[in-house]
Amino acid sequence: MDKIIGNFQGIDVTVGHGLLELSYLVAALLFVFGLKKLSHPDTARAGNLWAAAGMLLAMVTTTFLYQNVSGENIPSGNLILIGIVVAIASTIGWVIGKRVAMTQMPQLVSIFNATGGLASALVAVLEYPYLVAGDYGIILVSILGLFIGAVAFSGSVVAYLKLDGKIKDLRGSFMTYFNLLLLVAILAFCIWTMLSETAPTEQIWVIWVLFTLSVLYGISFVMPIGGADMPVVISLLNALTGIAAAAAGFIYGNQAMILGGILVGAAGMILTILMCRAMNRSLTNVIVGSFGAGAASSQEENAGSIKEMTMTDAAVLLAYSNNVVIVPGYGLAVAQAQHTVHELDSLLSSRGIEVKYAIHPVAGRMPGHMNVLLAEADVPYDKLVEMDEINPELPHVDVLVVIGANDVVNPSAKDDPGSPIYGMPIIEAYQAKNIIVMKRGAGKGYAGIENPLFFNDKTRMLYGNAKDTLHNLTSEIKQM
Amino acid sequence: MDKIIGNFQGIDVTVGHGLLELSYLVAALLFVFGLKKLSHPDTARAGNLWAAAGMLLAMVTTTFLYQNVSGENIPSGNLILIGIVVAIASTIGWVIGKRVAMTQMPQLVSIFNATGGLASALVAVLEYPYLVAGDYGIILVSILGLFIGAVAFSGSVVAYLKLDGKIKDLRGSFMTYFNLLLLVAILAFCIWTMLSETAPTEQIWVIWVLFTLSVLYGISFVMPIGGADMPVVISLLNALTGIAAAAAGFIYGNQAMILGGILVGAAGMILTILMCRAMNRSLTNVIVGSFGAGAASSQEENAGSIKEMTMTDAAVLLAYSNNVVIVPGYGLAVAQAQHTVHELDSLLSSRGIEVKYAIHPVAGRMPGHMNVLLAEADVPYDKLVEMDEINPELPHVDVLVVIGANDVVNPSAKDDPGSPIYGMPIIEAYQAKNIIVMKRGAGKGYAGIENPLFFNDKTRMLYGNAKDTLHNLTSEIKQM
Amino acid sequence: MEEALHFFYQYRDVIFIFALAIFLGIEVISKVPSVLHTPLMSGANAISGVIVIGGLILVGTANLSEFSLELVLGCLALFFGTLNVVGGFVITDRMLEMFKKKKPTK
Amino acid sequence: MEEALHFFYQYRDVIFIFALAIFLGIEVISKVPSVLHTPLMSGANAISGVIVIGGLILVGTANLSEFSLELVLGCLALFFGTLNVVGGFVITDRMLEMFKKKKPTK
Ligand SMILES: NC(=O)c1ccc[n+]([C@@H]2O[C@H](COP(=O)([O-])OP(=O)(O)OC[C@H]3O[C@@H](n4cnc5c(N)ncnc54)[C@H](OP(=O)(O)O)[C@@H]3O)[C@@H](O)[C@H]2O)c1
Ligand SMILES: NC(=O)c1ccc[n+]([C@@H]2O[C@H](COP(=O)([O-])OP(=O)(O)OC[C@H]3O[C@@H](n4cnc5c(N)ncnc54)[C@H](OP(=O)(O)O)[C@@H]3O)[C@@H](O)[C@H]2O)c1
Repeated sequence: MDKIIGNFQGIDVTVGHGLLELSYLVAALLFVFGLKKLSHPDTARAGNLWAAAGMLLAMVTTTFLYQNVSGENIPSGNLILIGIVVAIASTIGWVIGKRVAMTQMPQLVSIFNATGGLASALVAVLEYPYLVAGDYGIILVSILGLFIGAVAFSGSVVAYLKLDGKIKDLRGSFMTYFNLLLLVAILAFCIWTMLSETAPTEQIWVIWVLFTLSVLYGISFVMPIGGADMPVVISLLNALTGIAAAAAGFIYGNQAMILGGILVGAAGMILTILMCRAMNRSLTNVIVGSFGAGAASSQEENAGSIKEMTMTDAAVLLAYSNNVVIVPGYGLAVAQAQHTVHELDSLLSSRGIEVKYAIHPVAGRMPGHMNVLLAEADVPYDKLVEMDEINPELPHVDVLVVIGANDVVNPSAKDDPGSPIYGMPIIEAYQAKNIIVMKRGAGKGYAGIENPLFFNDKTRMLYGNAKDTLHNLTSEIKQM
Repeated sequence: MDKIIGNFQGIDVTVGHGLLELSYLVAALLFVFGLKKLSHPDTARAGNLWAAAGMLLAMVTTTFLYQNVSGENIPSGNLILIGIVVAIASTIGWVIGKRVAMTQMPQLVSIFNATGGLASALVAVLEYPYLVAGDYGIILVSILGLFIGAVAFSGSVVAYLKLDGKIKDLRGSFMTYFNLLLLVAILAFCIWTMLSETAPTEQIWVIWVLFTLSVLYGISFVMPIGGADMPVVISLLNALTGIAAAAAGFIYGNQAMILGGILVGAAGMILTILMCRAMNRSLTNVIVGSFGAGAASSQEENAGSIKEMTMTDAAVLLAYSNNVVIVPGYGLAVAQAQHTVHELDSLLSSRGIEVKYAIHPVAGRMPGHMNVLLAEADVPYDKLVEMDEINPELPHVDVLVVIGANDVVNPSAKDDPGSPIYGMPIIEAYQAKNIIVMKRGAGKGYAGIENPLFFNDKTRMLYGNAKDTLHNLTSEIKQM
Repeated sequence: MEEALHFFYQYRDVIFIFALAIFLGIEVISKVPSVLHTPLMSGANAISGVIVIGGLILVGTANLSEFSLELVLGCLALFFGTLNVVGGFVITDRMLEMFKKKKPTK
Repeated sequence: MEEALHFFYQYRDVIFIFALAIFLGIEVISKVPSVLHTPLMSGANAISGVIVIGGLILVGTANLSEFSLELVLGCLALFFGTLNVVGGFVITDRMLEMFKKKKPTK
């Protein structure tokens, strides 16, 4: 490994150097392949493993082949320390990853993103004193890396707390001004740092001030954004973490870090935009968080009234229908009623009734939320039908059961140009012959608006927690 | 421009250096953007211009900012020479590009590809003496560049001659052996060169031997491939030219050349494969050129006989139909009957008959051949319907007119598993109510096989050169 | 401006790699179906944990003979980076497993 | 092997750019409709004329004080390279013009 194979720019190149760089190249290409495969349903799982293999390779070769400027490998004492830290972190990461309930996924992703951002910021902090004064380009890159990493860190923590319902939104125009002020302060500070002739070594405090300001900005940036917009925000912060890692890669001249980071940065940005588009909103709209604010105004009085129905009536209606479509929504996730709905579905199917689920792409609070939820309850994949496919069939459906969904079946999106969700594609529930809606009460959906579907003549309500309602309904049908 | 702005690896870096590299980066990115846009119909033309802009930029900055090792710009004498050569070449290129008939496009592309390959090979030849002995990597890259460039050059020339019908195919298994032998000889020679300790300067003859052998190989590689397969071969040779340019870029450390070259190399390979797939063949199959060899064997005797029809009958049939579909093929291009067919089409349309063209993706001898041909005759774009779209409509078509097409309407592709074109998607002409076929005689199509469609009970033949036939038919209808 | 130009000249290869990677990232992702958004986000998140290499280098070159803030922070960076990587890949795999095992039934 | 490794080490950035460019080329092209095959081939052909830069450098650094084979060959390389570039872009544009002007009618 230490055999010298040549000289490059005045430094002896050993076999170890060559192999290390080669492994970084391979790792980087594995990231590209992995991400590519991750974006097709059939190969997604393999793609994840490819990317993981790339990461493992880069970690192992760094540990055993890295040489410091004097050409020494990592000493055994440090190797042991590395081993301990990595072992502990891996165990914790593994256990958390395996144990946490599927429904907590968005929270988990945001927590892991926070750790990545923090690690990037710490690396930038620690490398800062070694930078050469006057090497403006590199200083700029590392300051940027620090800022972005720290924002990704604190922003992700706030996102996590919001998703978990631990903190509420903090709205108001003063937040906008505060954010702007903070950003200007950070910028001014950066420029001052760059221009001051003092070497980075002699003003380490600078980096800590910057770190603190950046963490603060991360918090105040995410604070005013609506809790339900967190998936989009996490995707954005995820892109930031990638960019921060790439900045660190720039400083180390490390190809795997650069490519991995930038790839995630670019992909994350695109993903953020795609997610916004699927909800028919713009990114600025999400960040400024104006959604739902002026909503009530455009609402007309709804003609008709809300009509309840008894459990027995619902049971009879379902039991004597030919085909049933279930529209699950966020409420199903809240009630954790995925297993109960599967029970109802099996019962109906066993009676020869055709049961399908209509899956809206942004039902729930993260893309694919319903797929994950129902998959957890072992609902067969072929019963899940996508919005575009099921819509034309709906006029022939005997009973459509809305379970904890609201916005995704709101007809205003189609016919009320004043509605804040106007233009969003929906599941056209109102076309079915009979509609049963399960919800707890008069609660509104994510967009905070009224839903004319509930006032429809064909609609009957079944109030109560979705899990209980479904349970009772199932028993009722069984007794028939 | 000559202001020194820093030092990098022991060399003074001037403003000119920086700007030159920046321009290469921009040019390379323009190539990527351009290629991306070129692959979507709506943006294709803009994409071509973007790529051209990148090329112009790189050429201008190289001319005015390039510095030799002693930091001197290109002297004015050389600038004048460059100006003269570029001016002459540009004028010739421009005039040829503008003047040559649309139908000669494949020939033209192959000629231009030959010039690119030759330029690459010449650059490699001229740079070879300056390489450092023992620098195996670089020597290997330049030898490869030379080989690939020379093959692309002579191969493209042969392809051009074949397309133009100037030379015939040279088949036989001895060609395969000869090619193999030549390849082994080249390989052995390369290895010998690499291992010999003599500096490149002292054995310039080596590079000339290699050049000659490579040119020879290019000829013998393309020689046995069927003339009609030339579009695929040109695409392959085009990829090779790109790789040769990239190899030269490697030697100069020039990003624009590397990226441009590799991009073309990768895209060219993919394009070659896509073209093969559109014809339902494999690349090896094309190269080995076995197509059509054992074709006759699988043919059964065709039930039924070929029935001719008079011009008057054809005129009546067309004039009293409601809708007509025209299937153009290679024969239309041979007869240069695109304007005549447009006349017939206008005449019929003016009588209230709906006329459409069914475009098979590989009708003719290059992809998009029919589109280009008919576009030249100003046939409106919306009358051209793609194969997949028109097939379901064919059973309702009154008269289908096959003009010089053969393989693309051959039903054996669907129902005769023994046929060499079995599996290729076709325009299902046999489904139409009446079929008129225009061809000169008993000639076969590109695949060299019989066509059961001509024996179909619903089919009537109109023999003769397509242009004359169409002309007579038009006059006949006018007189009615 | 000259500073910037010199910086560009010095790091032109790396900057070029940056540019290509951005393109590639956009190209690769731009046609992903909506159900895959969440797993993809999570997988990308795991890849962004590549910063762990920085942590490895920091701890690997740290001076162990005395206890320092630098050492602690380095270990933290390594710790959090590893957490991101391992946790990220594990949960992505779990999410995708759900899709996978149902597929054949289709 | 060691030679190869040293070569790789020296040129790792460029090799990396190679690898990314291959990916990008494949990604960008892989979904092109069949009608565009010929214009695309022709456009790519024009881009491959980028070798003209090599020709420019050769002629630009050639010694003009004496007539040499090198000079002639250099001029030929520049000539053919330019021919490829100019001719290539011109015919590509002509081909695409045909598609373009018909589009709005649709
Ligand atoms: N999927 C994503 O990626 C994503 C990300 C961010 C935002 N969004 C947005 O989220 C919304 C999703 O629409 P959605 O229709 O799924 O949900 P929704 O519009 O948020 O409505 C949820 C409904 O469930 C009911 N509910 C809550 N808990 C319940 C329980 N325990 N039992 C029964 N019902 C319960 C609520 O009414 P009660 O309170 O009366 O029970 C409410 O009407 C869309 O506006 C979408 O744009 C989606
Ligand atoms: N498009 C591409 O990219 C490409 C590239 C390479 C190969 N190919 C292959 O080329 C074939 C294309 O099929 P195709 O149906 O267009 O053509 P084809 O199968 O080659 O048939 C051409 C027909 O036109 C007739 N013809 C020739 N000159 C004529 C004239 N002056 N007037 C009237 N008729 C004339 C010939 O019969 P007579 O001699 O009796 O007149 C022949 O039957 C496919 O097999 C395809 O795979 C296509």
